[in-house]
Amino acid sequence: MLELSDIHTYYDHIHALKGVSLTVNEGEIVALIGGNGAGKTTTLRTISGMMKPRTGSMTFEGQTIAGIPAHHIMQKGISHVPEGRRIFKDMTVRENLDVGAYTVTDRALIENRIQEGFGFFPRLKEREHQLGGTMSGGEQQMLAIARALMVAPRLLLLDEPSMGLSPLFVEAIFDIIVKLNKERGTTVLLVEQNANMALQIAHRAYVLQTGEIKLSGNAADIAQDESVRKAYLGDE
Amino acid sequence: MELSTLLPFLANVIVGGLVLGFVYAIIALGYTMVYGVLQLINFAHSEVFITGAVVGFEVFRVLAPVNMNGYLKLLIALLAAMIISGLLNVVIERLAYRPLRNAPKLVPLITAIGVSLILQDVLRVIEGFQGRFDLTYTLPAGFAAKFCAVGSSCESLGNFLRQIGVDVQLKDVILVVVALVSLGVLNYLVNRTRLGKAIRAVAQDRVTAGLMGIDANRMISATFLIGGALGGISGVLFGMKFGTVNAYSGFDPGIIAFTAAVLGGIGSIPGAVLGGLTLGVIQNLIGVMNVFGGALGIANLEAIDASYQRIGAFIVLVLILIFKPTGLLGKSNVEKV
Amino acid sequence: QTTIKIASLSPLSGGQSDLGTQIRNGAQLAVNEYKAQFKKLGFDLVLVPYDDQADPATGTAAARKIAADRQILAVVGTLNSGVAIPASAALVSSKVAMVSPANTANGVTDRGLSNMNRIVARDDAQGPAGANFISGTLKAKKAYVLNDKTAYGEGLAKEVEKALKAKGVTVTANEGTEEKSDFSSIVAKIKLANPDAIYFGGIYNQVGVFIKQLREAGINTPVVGGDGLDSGELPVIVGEANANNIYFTTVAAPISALPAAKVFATNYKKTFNDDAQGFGAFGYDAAKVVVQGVLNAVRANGNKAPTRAQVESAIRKGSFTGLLSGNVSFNSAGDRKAATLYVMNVTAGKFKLSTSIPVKPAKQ
Amino acid sequence: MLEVAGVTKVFGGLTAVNDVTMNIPDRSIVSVIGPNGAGKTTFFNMITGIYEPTRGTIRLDGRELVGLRPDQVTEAGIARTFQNIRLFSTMTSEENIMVGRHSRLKSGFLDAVLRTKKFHDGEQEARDAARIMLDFVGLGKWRNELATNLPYGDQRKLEIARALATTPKLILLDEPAAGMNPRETEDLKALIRRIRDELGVTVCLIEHDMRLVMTLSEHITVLDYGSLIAEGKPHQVRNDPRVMEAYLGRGAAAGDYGKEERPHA
Amino acid sequence: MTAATLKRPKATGPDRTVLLVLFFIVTSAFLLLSHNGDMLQQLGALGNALRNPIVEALMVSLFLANILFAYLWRAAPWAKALVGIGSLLFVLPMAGREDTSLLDLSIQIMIFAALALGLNIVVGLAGLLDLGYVAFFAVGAYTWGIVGSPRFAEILKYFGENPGGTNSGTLAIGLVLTAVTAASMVYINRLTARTAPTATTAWSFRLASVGLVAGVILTVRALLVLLAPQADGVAGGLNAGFFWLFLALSIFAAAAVGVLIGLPVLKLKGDYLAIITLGLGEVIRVLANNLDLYSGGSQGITPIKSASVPWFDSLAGALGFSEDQYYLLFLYVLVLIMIGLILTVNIRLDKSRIGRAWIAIRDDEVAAQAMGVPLMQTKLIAFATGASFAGVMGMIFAAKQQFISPESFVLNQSIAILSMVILGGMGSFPGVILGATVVTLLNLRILPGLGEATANLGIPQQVNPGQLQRLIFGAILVTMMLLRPEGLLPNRRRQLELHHEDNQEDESAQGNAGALTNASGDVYSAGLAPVKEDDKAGGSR
Ligand SMILES: Nc1ncnc2c1ncn2[C@@H]1O[C@H](COP(=O)(O)OP(=O)(O)OP(=O)(O)O)[C@@H](O)[C@H]1O
Ligand SMILES: Nc1ncnc2c1ncn2[C@@H]1O[C@H](COP(=O)(O)OP(=O)(O)OP(=O)(O)O)[C@@H](O)[C@H]1O
Ligand SMILES: CC(C)C[C@H](N)C(=O)O
Ligand SMILES: [Mg+2]
Ligand SMILES: [Mg+2]
Repeated sequence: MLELSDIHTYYDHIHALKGVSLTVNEGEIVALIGGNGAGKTTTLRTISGMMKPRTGSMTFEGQTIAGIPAHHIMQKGISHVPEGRRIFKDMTVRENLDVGAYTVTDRALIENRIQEGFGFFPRLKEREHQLGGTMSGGEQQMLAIARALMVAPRLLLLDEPSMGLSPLFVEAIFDIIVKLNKERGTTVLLVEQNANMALQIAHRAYVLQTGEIKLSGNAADIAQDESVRKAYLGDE
Repeated sequence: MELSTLLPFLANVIVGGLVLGFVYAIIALGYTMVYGVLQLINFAHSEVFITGAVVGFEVFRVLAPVNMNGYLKLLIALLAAMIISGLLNVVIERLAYRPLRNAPKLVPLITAIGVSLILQDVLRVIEGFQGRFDLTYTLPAGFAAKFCAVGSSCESLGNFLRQIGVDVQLKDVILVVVALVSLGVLNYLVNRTRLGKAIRAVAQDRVTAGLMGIDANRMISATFLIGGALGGISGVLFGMKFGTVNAYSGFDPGIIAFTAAVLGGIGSIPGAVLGGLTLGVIQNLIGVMNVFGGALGIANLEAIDASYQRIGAFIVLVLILIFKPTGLLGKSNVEKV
Repeated sequence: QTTIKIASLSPLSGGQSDLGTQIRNGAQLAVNEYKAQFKKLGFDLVLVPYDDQADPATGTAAARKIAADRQILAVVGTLNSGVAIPASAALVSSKVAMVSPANTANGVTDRGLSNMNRIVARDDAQGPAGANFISGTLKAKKAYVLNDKTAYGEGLAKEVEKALKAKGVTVTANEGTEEKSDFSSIVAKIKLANPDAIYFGGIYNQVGVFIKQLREAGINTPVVGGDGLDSGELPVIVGEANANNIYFTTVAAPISALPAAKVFATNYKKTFNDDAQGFGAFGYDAAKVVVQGVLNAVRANGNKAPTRAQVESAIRKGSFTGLLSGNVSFNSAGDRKAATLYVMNVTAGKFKLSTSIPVKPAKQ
Repeated sequence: MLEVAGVTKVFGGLTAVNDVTMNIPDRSIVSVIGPNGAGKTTFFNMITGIYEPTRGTIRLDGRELVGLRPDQVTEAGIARTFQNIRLFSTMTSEENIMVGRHSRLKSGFLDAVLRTKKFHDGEQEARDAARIMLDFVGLGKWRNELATNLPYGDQRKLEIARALATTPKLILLDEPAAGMNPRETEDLKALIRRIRDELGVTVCLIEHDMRLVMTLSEHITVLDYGSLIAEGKPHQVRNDPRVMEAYLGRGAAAGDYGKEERPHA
Repeated sequence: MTAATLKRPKATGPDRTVLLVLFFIVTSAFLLLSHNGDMLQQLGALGNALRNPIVEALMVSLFLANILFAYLWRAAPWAKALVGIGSLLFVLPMAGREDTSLLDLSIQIMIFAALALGLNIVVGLAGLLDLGYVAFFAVGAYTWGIVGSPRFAEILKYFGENPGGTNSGTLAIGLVLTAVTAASMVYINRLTARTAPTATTAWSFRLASVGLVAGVILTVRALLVLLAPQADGVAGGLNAGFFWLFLALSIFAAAAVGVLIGLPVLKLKGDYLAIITLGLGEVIRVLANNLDLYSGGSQGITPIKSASVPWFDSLAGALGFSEDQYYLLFLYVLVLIMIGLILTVNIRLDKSRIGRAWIAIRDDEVAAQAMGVPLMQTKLIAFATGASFAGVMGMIFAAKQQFISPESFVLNQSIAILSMVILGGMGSFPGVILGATVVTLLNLRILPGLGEATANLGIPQQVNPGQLQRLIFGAILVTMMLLRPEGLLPNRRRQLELHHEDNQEDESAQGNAGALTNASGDVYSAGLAPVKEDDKAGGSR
């Protein structure tokens, strides 16, 4: 479904991705793990078109998407929950969801999905008319996820969805991911610091280190890998 | 002085201020739209709007000998001005602001000033080739007449106005109507349509808007188109109301209109309108302070004459902003830390 | 061939460039007229226009540049008294004579500079003339005075106010306004005050808009002004139908009244593809004074290029003829000895000479 | 040391913090936990003067803090970090920390213009402090790098270093471990201990990472819907049914948090 | 460290000592030549070519470029010193002796450079957009303009005729009131620095400030009345010896006005601040236009004295200057010294606790405050410092022009100064000076020169460059900003930031903006101030 090969991305002179190649197959949950500054966020940004790779090729369902503007990529069915949530601060919760459904034109469908989002995160319903910017960190995270689901994406890019969420919600989030994947067949590329849980729900995983893929394989295998356990899972 | 003369006087001053306020309001909307999406004080808007005035002038001039309904002429003038000012604004954005999207905020401010200077001379040269500097509108017959004059079909309304001492011309009424209609349309566009929502999303976070499938550049162009079209309308209204414009006459009303936008809460559409009306009325009231000073026998008030009109408005602005730091209708934009 | 330069100093860009350009163009025509004559004497006469943007600081800077170019012997300018005052001060030490086609403010010559001259009347003549007209011809008992808050307009309005009061006319107000478009509050006040006459010290494109709104509000009170109103654009702005009952004092005879002026107007139109206006004629006259002054100095110097000092005194001492506005000679302060003030009357958009008043500066 | 009594914060109709009372003893490490939107950050904002409490008092060593501006609170001895990192983006790491020294430097306008001894001493002191703090949090190599160029986790540490540079008595950390992997969280844990042990600074933190909270805290306060629902030692809180229900969720009962270490209490 | 980031760009490339000196000699020679009327007369055709205004403007520009190159190029220190000192202290004054317009131009450039440096503190460092900056310039100009001209005698006369019950007792009351209120303000300030401000402290502070203003007014009034009998003695204005006193006073007056204006408005954010300063700038201009007694209203004030420094005059005389040029040369030297001082103050402040605090609040107000930076105080210092530079330059401007009127202090001037700052490179001192030089050169020399040179070429007047100065200037402004958005000599900080963001942009121009960096604290964003009572920020009362 998604295929990156030899992608190089830069921030000014900082060479953030040094030839990343990875594949995400239809219906999979793929975890991308790695330490701080490894380039996980950059990878997702490159895929969704927030950043342009300097070299390398990138295809989604066979069509090349490298260098295409973000709004076109999104219209192909890729949704991105960005790092830092990036809620529209001066819009209410409902308006945020509405904008999330910009490419959907059917009012009834939009309303349906909003209700669905409220179902996932009841707190959002309570705060339907609160400004996004005044929501607490965790509440914003919920909103960001619900917003990305408004278009019923075929590929969902999640950048640390559990960040800032309370333990109860961390579990809920992972449940939702699994549910989406199982019931709707949504493909997920998941970046997580909470690698333990990520590897539990993922089918496959990649380990990124200073801009390069260091390891890839079955999630279960990766979870057992000695170096991974030491470096990312906090095992002594 | 008696109340019976002072009251109609006051009514006139306020009505005059309101009409003026509507002109400011529509100019202010052009600033506010652009500010809302790029946080840029579009200094070139004063020339975009004067371009509208020039277009209006040309339309009326060319159509003057044509025997045609005056309202139709006005409509043509408005449409032409909207199109030309709108497109001009889009082109300005494309050439002078878009390449600087990622530069510090003040950089496009300077190019805006540059564009403003360029346009001033360009307009002057264009009209100069025809030997014109001050452009005086030739309005359709009757526009300058009293509204609902004695003998007209709406005489009774006119009588009522005359009774309370309010003295308006047909063109003032037209102006207010056109302004209100434009406001209504704009409000619908921004608050009720997908386009409006997308523009607001782009205004807050271009990148994330892109992730939502919104083409930020198109939305920004659309905003400039709308803002420019409003500028075109305001230009024609301005020319129609005051009769004469030249290439340089956008600066002053531009500054005041931007002030109005700020007073109302910059970025807010109802705010711009409220700000425009407030400034219009306050300006006029300050302009007649000396009359009240005379009537009440307060010497210090008497010294405040029309030369204080403009700074009076600024002082009111200062006072209002001290108590409402984000303007009359500005969101209090509480930042969550 | 030695080059002799005459400079013009007036606003060529910005909101007053319309008037400033008239001065420059008028001066250009005068220079063109004399080119041949100078050529015969072995001189190349050229006009170098300088732009003061109607701003005193820019004007001073330009004046210093003029001072530095030794080929420039004299200056025609400026438009604005506010610029003339500092500019002439910057030129006085290098003895570059200035002949102003437009500056009426008293302060322009009151400082007694040896280089500053003007061919227009002073505001302390123009003001009383306007006041006389108001109290005498218009028989007004109550007048409303307005000004544009510039050195010129306010200075003139003050003179008018003083003269009106001396004549026992009630002056309801002397009010300043920088507003250029909306006069609704002032119109309302005038309606309330109901004066017999209005005086506005200002320039036509502001005053015109004011009169238009005044008339549209149904107030037909006579409006009187100064030389700032002397422009064919005035009735256009006011609207022909409304352009009634307007009077202004000016120092140049109306173009239509003089055959010479007619030629000038055609020439102007031909050369610049634009209509000549009052200040064009003034610029022409002022330049003529300068050029004749230079010519006199050349002759006195045995047909050799004169010094600036020679030109300065030739201008101050000489008497000049063949001008559109009559003959010119200056008193010791640089004021025109015998100027004529014309009172013009605008009726149905047409200018008509109402009266002409000979004026003499206090000093001779 | 810090005594918070009955603080309440109302936003429009919403009571974000409701009558919370809490004492932080000197040289302790305490935590505030609670579900998303419970009012934890708001609580911090009130202590540091960013919001003014609707009701209640806040005292630091007996001195009333309510009504002070944030900079005065800092001067009084409370420093903080932010949930969403807020570094000075056009400054280097070192400069960021030097700003932290602001309230401790006394050289004024004239000192700066005249380059008095006081000024030079102050600058030297600030630079030294910056170096010490950078080394303390292990960011020495980033000294001359623009703050925005640092990886996320390091930015969090830089924020801590900047806060420490104000020589606080108490430091408030808002989700310091967010965005860190378990390995990095371990390092952070050590850092926080050193802040208390080596610098003698009292620490109060908000965190959702229960491993960190349970192993580090000497005392935990739990908020839910703005109200205090439980407090006490980690094991008490962990086993409080209300906390489990509102916050920890199913997994918590199994007690898989803080297995490795017991808080030394 | 701060110093490191602000060091001038490392001069790289080959050593250009020889080139520099050569360039200096050649341009100096041309400058001296092209401004010497006598020589030009003798040179015939070459003289005429050199006299061409464009050529002349070019000569001046190239000559000034000397100083820029001396700054930028890698060259021996002695060469740099030679070029710097030689240009500024020798060649320029000598050329100016022949052509005072050069002195005038140089003074004007430096006045604008100082103004730009002052505005740079406010806008570039502290991130406060001030569109009314010219007001402080006006305050300085009028401070001296009023007392250093016949205006002063007029004012004294007026007060002599209208004492209105003022006597020496009033002076005493005024002085006491001033002292008491000032002291209590200091005291309250001290108090609230330690404890929470209460309604009482807030109101008593306000009361005290009103008292202070009243006290100052009373004192000044009393002084004027008491001095009234001396009116005849100062018919032409105060003795020029007071120039120095007023040089100091103009600094304080402008700074005080800065604080007065700043106190109520500095709470506002971003463009709210911009428009309110714009308004207050207009207020000051209109007041100058209306308070005829003090300011001469629209007629302005003239003639204004300059300082008289006998030994300097004799020095100037010895150097061959004519008497009427003495004051220009004097002001030239004075402004040179001033700009040196201002630059030093700037650099020193920037590399200090205060400079860091400015940049901190520009980057993120909330975080800065949380780090112990008092917002109001820090902003006020920026405002007052910027204002004081403008004040002193206003005074020099008044002395140079010998005439001031409200027209010189219009909004457009503020905008022009802002464009100098940004064109040169916000936050960069050499950049800002260069920006001021370029804009002033363009406006006073190059564009007018273009107009003059083309005046007689038969170009239709509508498109004659002389009348298209705005267009040309605007086009240059736009082009330069598009080509170098970071400014001509960018601040390293800014440059890093900008390039940083630049590179993230995918070239399809799909907006991804600087928003990618967590630039949460953009100073120019619209207001963030809490308004509702219940979410008032702690510091707001
Ligand atoms: N906005 C930026 N500007 C400059 N460099 C950046 C920026 N964002 C990230 N980088 C750099 O790019 C590299 C990769 O960063 P990235 O954010 O992709 O890492 P990450 O794996 O998501 O880390 P984290 O776990 O901290 O989120 C890092 O070295 C980082 O310093
Ligand atoms: N300025 C504000 N205006 C309105 N509501 C606010 C404001 N600030 C916070 N809130 C609300 O108050 C509640 C408490 O917010 P707070 O940020 O303190 O939560 P938190 O405990 O820090 O949550 P999290 O763990 O998700 O960061 C939230 O529901 C939030 O939406
Ligand atoms: C009418 C104006 C354009 C000129 C005026 N007479 C002056 O002295 O300034
Ligand atoms: Mg990341
Ligand atoms: Mg929080």
